[in-house]
Amino acid sequence: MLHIFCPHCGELRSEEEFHASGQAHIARPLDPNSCTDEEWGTYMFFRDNLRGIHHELWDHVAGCRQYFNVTRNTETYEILETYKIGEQPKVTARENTPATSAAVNERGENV
Amino acid sequence: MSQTYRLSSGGRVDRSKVLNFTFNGKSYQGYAGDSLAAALLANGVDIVGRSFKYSRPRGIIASGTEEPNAILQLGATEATQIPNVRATQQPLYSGLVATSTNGWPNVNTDVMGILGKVGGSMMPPGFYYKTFMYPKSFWMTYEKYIRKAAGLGRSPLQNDPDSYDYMNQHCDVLIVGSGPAGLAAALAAGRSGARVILADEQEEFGGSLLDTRETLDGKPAADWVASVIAELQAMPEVTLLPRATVNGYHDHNFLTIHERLTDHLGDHAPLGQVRHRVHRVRAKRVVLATGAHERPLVYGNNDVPGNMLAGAISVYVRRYGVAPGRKLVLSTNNDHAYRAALDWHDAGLQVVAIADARHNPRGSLVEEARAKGIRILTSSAIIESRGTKHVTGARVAAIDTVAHKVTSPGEWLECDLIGTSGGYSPIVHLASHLGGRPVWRDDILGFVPGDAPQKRVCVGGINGVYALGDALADGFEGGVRAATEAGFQPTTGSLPKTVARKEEASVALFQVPHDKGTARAPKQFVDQQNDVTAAAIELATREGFESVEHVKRYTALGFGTDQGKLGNINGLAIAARSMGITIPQMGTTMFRPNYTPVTFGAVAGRHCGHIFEPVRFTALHSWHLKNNAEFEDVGQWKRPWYFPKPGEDLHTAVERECKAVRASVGLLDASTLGKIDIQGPDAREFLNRVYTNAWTKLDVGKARYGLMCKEDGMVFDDGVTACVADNHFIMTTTTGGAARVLQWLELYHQTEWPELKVYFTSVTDHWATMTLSGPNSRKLLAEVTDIDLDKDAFPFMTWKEGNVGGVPARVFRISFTGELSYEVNVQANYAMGVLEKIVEAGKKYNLTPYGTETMHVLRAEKGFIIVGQDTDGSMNPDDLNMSWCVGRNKPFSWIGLRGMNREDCLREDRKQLVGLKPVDPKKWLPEGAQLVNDPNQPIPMDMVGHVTSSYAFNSLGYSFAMGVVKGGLKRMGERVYSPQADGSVIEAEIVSSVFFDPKGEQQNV
Amino acid sequence: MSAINVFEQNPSGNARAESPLHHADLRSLVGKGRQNAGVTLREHKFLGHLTLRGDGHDEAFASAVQKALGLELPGALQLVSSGDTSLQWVGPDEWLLIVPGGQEVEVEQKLRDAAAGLHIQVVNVSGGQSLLELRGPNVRQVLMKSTSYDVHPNNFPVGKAVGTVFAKSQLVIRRTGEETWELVIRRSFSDYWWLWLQDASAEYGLAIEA
Amino acid sequence: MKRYSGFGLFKHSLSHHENWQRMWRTPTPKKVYDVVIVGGGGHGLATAYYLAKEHGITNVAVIEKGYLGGGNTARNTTIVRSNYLWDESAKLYEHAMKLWEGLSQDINYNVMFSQRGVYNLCHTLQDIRDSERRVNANRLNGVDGELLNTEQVAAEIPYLDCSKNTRYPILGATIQRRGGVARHDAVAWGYARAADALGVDLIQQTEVIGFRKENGAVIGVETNKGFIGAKRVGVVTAGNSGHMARLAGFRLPLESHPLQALVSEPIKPIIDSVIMSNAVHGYISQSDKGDLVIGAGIDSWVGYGQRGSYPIIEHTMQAIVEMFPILSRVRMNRQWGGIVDTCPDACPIISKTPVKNLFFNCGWGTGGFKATPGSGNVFAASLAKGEMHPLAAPFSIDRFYNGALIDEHGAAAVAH
Repeated sequence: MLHIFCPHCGELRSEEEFHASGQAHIARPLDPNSCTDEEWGTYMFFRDNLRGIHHELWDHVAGCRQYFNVTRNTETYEILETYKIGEQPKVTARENTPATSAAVNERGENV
Repeated sequence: MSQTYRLSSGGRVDRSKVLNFTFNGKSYQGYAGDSLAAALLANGVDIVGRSFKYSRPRGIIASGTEEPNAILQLGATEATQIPNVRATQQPLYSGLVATSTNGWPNVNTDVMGILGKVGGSMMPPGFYYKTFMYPKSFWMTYEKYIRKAAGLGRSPLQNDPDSYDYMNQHCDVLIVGSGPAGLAAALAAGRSGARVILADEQEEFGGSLLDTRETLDGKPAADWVASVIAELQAMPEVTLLPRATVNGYHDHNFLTIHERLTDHLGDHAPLGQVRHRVHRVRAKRVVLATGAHERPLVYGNNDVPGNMLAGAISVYVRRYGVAPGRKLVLSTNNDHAYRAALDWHDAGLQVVAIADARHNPRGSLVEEARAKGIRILTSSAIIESRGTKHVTGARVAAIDTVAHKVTSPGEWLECDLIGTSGGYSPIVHLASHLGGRPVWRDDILGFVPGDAPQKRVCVGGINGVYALGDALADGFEGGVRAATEAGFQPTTGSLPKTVARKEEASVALFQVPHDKGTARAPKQFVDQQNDVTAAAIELATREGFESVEHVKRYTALGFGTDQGKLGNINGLAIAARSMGITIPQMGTTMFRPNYTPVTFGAVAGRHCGHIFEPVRFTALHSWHLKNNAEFEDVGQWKRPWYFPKPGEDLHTAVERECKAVRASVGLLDASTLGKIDIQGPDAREFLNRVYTNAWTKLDVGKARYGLMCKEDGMVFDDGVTACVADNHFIMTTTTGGAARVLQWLELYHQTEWPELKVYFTSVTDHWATMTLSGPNSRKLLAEVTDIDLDKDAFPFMTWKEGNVGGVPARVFRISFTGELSYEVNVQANYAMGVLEKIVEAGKKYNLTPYGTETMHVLRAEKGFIIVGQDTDGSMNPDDLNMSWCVGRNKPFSWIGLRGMNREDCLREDRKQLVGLKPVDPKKWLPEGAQLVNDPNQPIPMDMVGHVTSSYAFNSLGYSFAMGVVKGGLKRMGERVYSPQADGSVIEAEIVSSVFFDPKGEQQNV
Repeated sequence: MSAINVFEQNPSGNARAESPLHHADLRSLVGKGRQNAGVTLREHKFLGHLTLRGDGHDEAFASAVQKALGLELPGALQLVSSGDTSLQWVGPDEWLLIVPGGQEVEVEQKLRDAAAGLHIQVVNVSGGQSLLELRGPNVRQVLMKSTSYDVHPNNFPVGKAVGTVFAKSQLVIRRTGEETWELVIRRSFSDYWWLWLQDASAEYGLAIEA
Repeated sequence: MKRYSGFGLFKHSLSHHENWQRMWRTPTPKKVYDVVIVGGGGHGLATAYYLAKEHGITNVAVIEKGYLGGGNTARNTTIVRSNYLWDESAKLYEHAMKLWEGLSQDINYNVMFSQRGVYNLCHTLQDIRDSERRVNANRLNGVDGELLNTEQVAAEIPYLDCSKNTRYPILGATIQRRGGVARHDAVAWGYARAADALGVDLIQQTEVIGFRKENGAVIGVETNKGFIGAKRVGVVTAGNSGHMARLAGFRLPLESHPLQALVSEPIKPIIDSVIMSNAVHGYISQSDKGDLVIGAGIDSWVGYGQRGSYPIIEHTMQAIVEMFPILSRVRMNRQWGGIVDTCPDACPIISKTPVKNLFFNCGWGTGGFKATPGSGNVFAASLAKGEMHPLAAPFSIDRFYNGALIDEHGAAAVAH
């Protein structure tokens, strides 16, 4: 069971309190009506589904009811950071972050 | 027979407490502190079961979790049966009833055993795959017989009288295992002030210290154990969990511990106590001090009862005061196993010989044995044992471990007990549950934990650190490290002094060579529970199963309840040798939870029976109960389905309820509908974006129906939203959709449109809603309210505030039945009082409570949809003939608009919602019936739609339905056909879905 | 008409009221539990529960709340109280305000007046919620059986309030004293919580106060 | 290939089983194949077998990064049924069902296909409506199915708690009597042995690390052991489809999630059919060895670790104990996880791709095992002809653009 740092509550909480809501940073097209069927289908359904570093959207349903982002390794399941909506990830796949680095300290703060 | 094999003294058992128990119907006695296995051995019980495939007699091999054979059925009553209990882990209690799980008519004379002897040679691994194929139809028959042989124990056939629960634990340091390393780690971590949990699967703490011949500070090791436990008990932040097996190591340092609270007391828990408890632990650091399992050597007939692990012999002698024989021959490749012979010798029993595979062993223990005059045969091993129901002899021969050959004819030694030791396998299961692959070490001939990202420390035997003094030091250091990493100050302390010994390396030996070769030698068992032999493993590799997983799956190696704790490494070694590769090249199979089996009930915890899942009730529930309601599950809610009067069934009750509403007035508890309070200057704009229709012009005081779609344009919820002030709306949702819709609104607000000033708060539970529906609803309501109900003052689709039954209420004039209706909303605390006043006033109007079924009928007559019943996630508003509810020209491209305009959504022949009127008004179309155009088409038929809602009763006097039909909206008046399972066909006319009062004259009065 | 509808929902006269745990008839259970029970349960019923939403990062909002309630706007996971009024952080833009029953509209109006011009939400949720007080030496064990949140005093000091999973649903746990805790429960789940708490506290003994 | 039979078994027993043939060769890869199948699981091996057997294309390689049948084939709960709601899926799965019914004889390998019946329990009135709809659709599609009432369910499934006082009382069930289970490993091994016998090269421990393209068309695969040329490439790599698509330069409308399962210790037979429940969310059958085989739910996040979260195991066990209270004292032996590629409409993708001559067969979600023969059969036909088989055509990637989804979510009961 994952242990997830809620950036609003400021604590690590058990996965049971959260709901995973898919890949993060998928913005709704600003002008849907000008999208082709292919563009609209891509927005709705096509996902990176990455092995490794993955940015995803979670909802702290049982806690503060806030959505936030998680950067997680989908192979080791390690969480490398969590950050609020509107913020950008510090850890990205390009940085070649070692799969075993611990990016959250005991208090769950990003380090 | 009374404990013939009990030694006259020694052991940790309480000889003053005699416990009676039965095994296979015979009565025996043991002592408090015995394991069931120890008590059976004390009574000279050799055969505890019959093997799975060959039905060979099997005896106890081990003393702990690794035992593959002594798998028994426990339980004195039907309801308290427990299948597959390992006798080595079951403490004896008074009145224990155990039986063998295989063997017919009994384990001593087993008919299947004869079959096993005859048919055994026909049952190589994979034989199932190669036969039973012909004739084609016969597999089910073959399978019936194969299944008869399946399984070990049996399930009880009555419900479990016991209960189970969870305890959520959080700690700084979880220590798994309380042997020397674990205890030292616990001391170090505990003294630092950290929150520590120490868990051990055994009845008492101490692990190997409970049976070791070693001393600590010159005193028995158990004395040190007692002093450590006393110190730990005095620490407020230390939790001690004996009888508690850490079974799973899950992500992010979440571990599960299976604690058996009462299994040592009886076959069911004393009243008021839970039988098992699962501790769900989140640990900052984990110290794995799980130790090592001794590995048996693989030689001919090594499964005959009386073949035991060397270490197990020491445990029985020293911990339980039981000698499982008289004359011992020991076969070993290492120093450590000599302890068994020394313990045996010290107990006054005869050590016939020790066969040591090494050329010239000179370690301290070896010399001690020599000094005691024990015969030691070097470069030798037991290559086969003899005996049918018990060991009668061991054939010891000289072997060449490198060439894997027998180099002398050897000799038969008379004995009744064989001890075997092929070295030690660190218990890396927990360390590997998260996929970290173990690493082979040639120096200790075992796998140790590989690197893993988990915050854990491995100490002692799991690291291949076996010498007592080293294990203590490794444990203490690990405890300090774990506590420090968890944020505590390091502690120091002195550890007890151990006796230093010279220990020599062991020699690699797994399968012992036999002069006949593997395939023709007496069976050399690798995995006794699954009857997997060395020959089977060789055969698997010969057939091309070269991956370790293939070998495992083809032979069933390690698939038993012991998950191969004894056999897996030997199996790997045999497969590797047979393919000419090394053990690390072969690799290990995956380790998965559980380490040892866990009771289903314990995994389920308290979440069963009446608290399996929350049941949600409205504020009026007790009134429904009093009025004899039958309930329907809608999501987690219990909603009144109908209110039968004596003698009524669903049909007659609903008919009566429907008539009452159409003729006078009915009462529905609508409190379960989701309600969301929406406030903010941008509330309207938000509604415009999430609903398909327009909200800009909805005046204060008015209400409007709205549809919600997902981005794909498919309808996912609906409801009425009222404007209660310029920036203030009350939204209603479907009963099942309430939470989903609120989450949906928050999702879009938080992630897409945070600039919109609007807030959402659920008020579902706050408002209780009573719907009065029917031509007399106005008259009735007028008697209990001060609101002006005049049709012009309070028209359809508006709402008013006022008092109802003396309580402030918001009353909405909206209708789901097509009748004049008022939805009365009051603060839920006051709902029951208001209800009773309405009911009292309603007597003269024959006010009739109705449930969801009547509500469904009445709304269907009006063609109103129920999302989830008339829709299925593939219906857009146009499909539902609800284009009137779609604002295609709204300035913002609301959720669903773009999806609705995709190519496939614009097809004209999509399934569309229509009314269906059976041509024979007495025939009823089942909900879910499929529709075709040509009832005479052979199967497979072309289906054009199906029935979504259907009711036998109608205010107009005929059965009617709603359904979806391809292109149905352009087929009004045409016929469709529904072929039924009984061969009949129901013919129906496609009609408008509004059956009743299409002009709305009943509701707009 | 104003932008927001503020609605007095309590009757002016004496109307019958039933709390969410009414059906459990707690009063009849007083004194029936074990002597020296490890857990004592009491329903604090008919209190005014208000959901307050606003921008927690906005100084103006915080001072409006301070002005209206005399309480400092609590930060994450904090619970502040004064007399019969308590204010609890629920989320970065959400608080739970509990006042004596009957004061809902008055307090709402005070908040709205103080926060005039700010975008806020105040919602009376009194009918949908109740407060269960659990007191005694074994409450911690009962909580440990029910939630995966860490209720050790190191992690859960007095004055903390946490929304979390509890058995198979969700609620808010508040610690108001050394051995005193409160659960904020939803009305429709109240029977489930009642059954759950009876079960979880059975081994320690459960006493009822009313 | 030496055919297997009871007589053969006896003959081998006389020679102490020392002369059994290898089940398949360990070939050295050729430079070019007519078809390269990426992925040596059940679907890939079946594809290779049908290419050789039905289309005469034997110059085929199956490239497997691990061992044959080691992915989801090795870790599923082996349920076989074809009672899907929508015409497109019902026809595809029924095609598979018909192949299952003669499979052991066809490939001369006993896959132990046991048609013991699959029940889907109904706990709500809407469950009943949905079940009625599905059973009727199945019947008219030529798929067997019945809807039973509570009394019939109680009579057919001993020990199932059919009483009224459970949290979600059982109101009925659908039964597909031709449904059942099969021995998962045997399916992979049987197809492998049969394909090998027809000349297919099975290349294990070889990982595809890229696709070589020329003018927008694939011409072979790069592997960790070198380049292998191919005229057509079929990718059948459940649990890795997204990654393979990425290597090929496009994305797919799917996500990969952990799906967990567990087994009890072996016990004497007590459950002789397959029982699934959507509302309480669990399903159970019992293997011929005696293990209760129990499927757990899917984790909601992307995960390639072949393991999921523990609460899912708890919820599943609660469901099983709720359905069968007598099993409370039985013990759970082992849990594990697979990786399922799930599409938004819970239906697979069998499709051409933006890369010419490169075909994908993926997205089976939790339902892949039961489709193995049918999936391989239609994929082989598509690869052989270069055009999608009619049963595969509706499962094109295009449906995620034009909206012609085949939404099995609503009706798939438990997603298995």
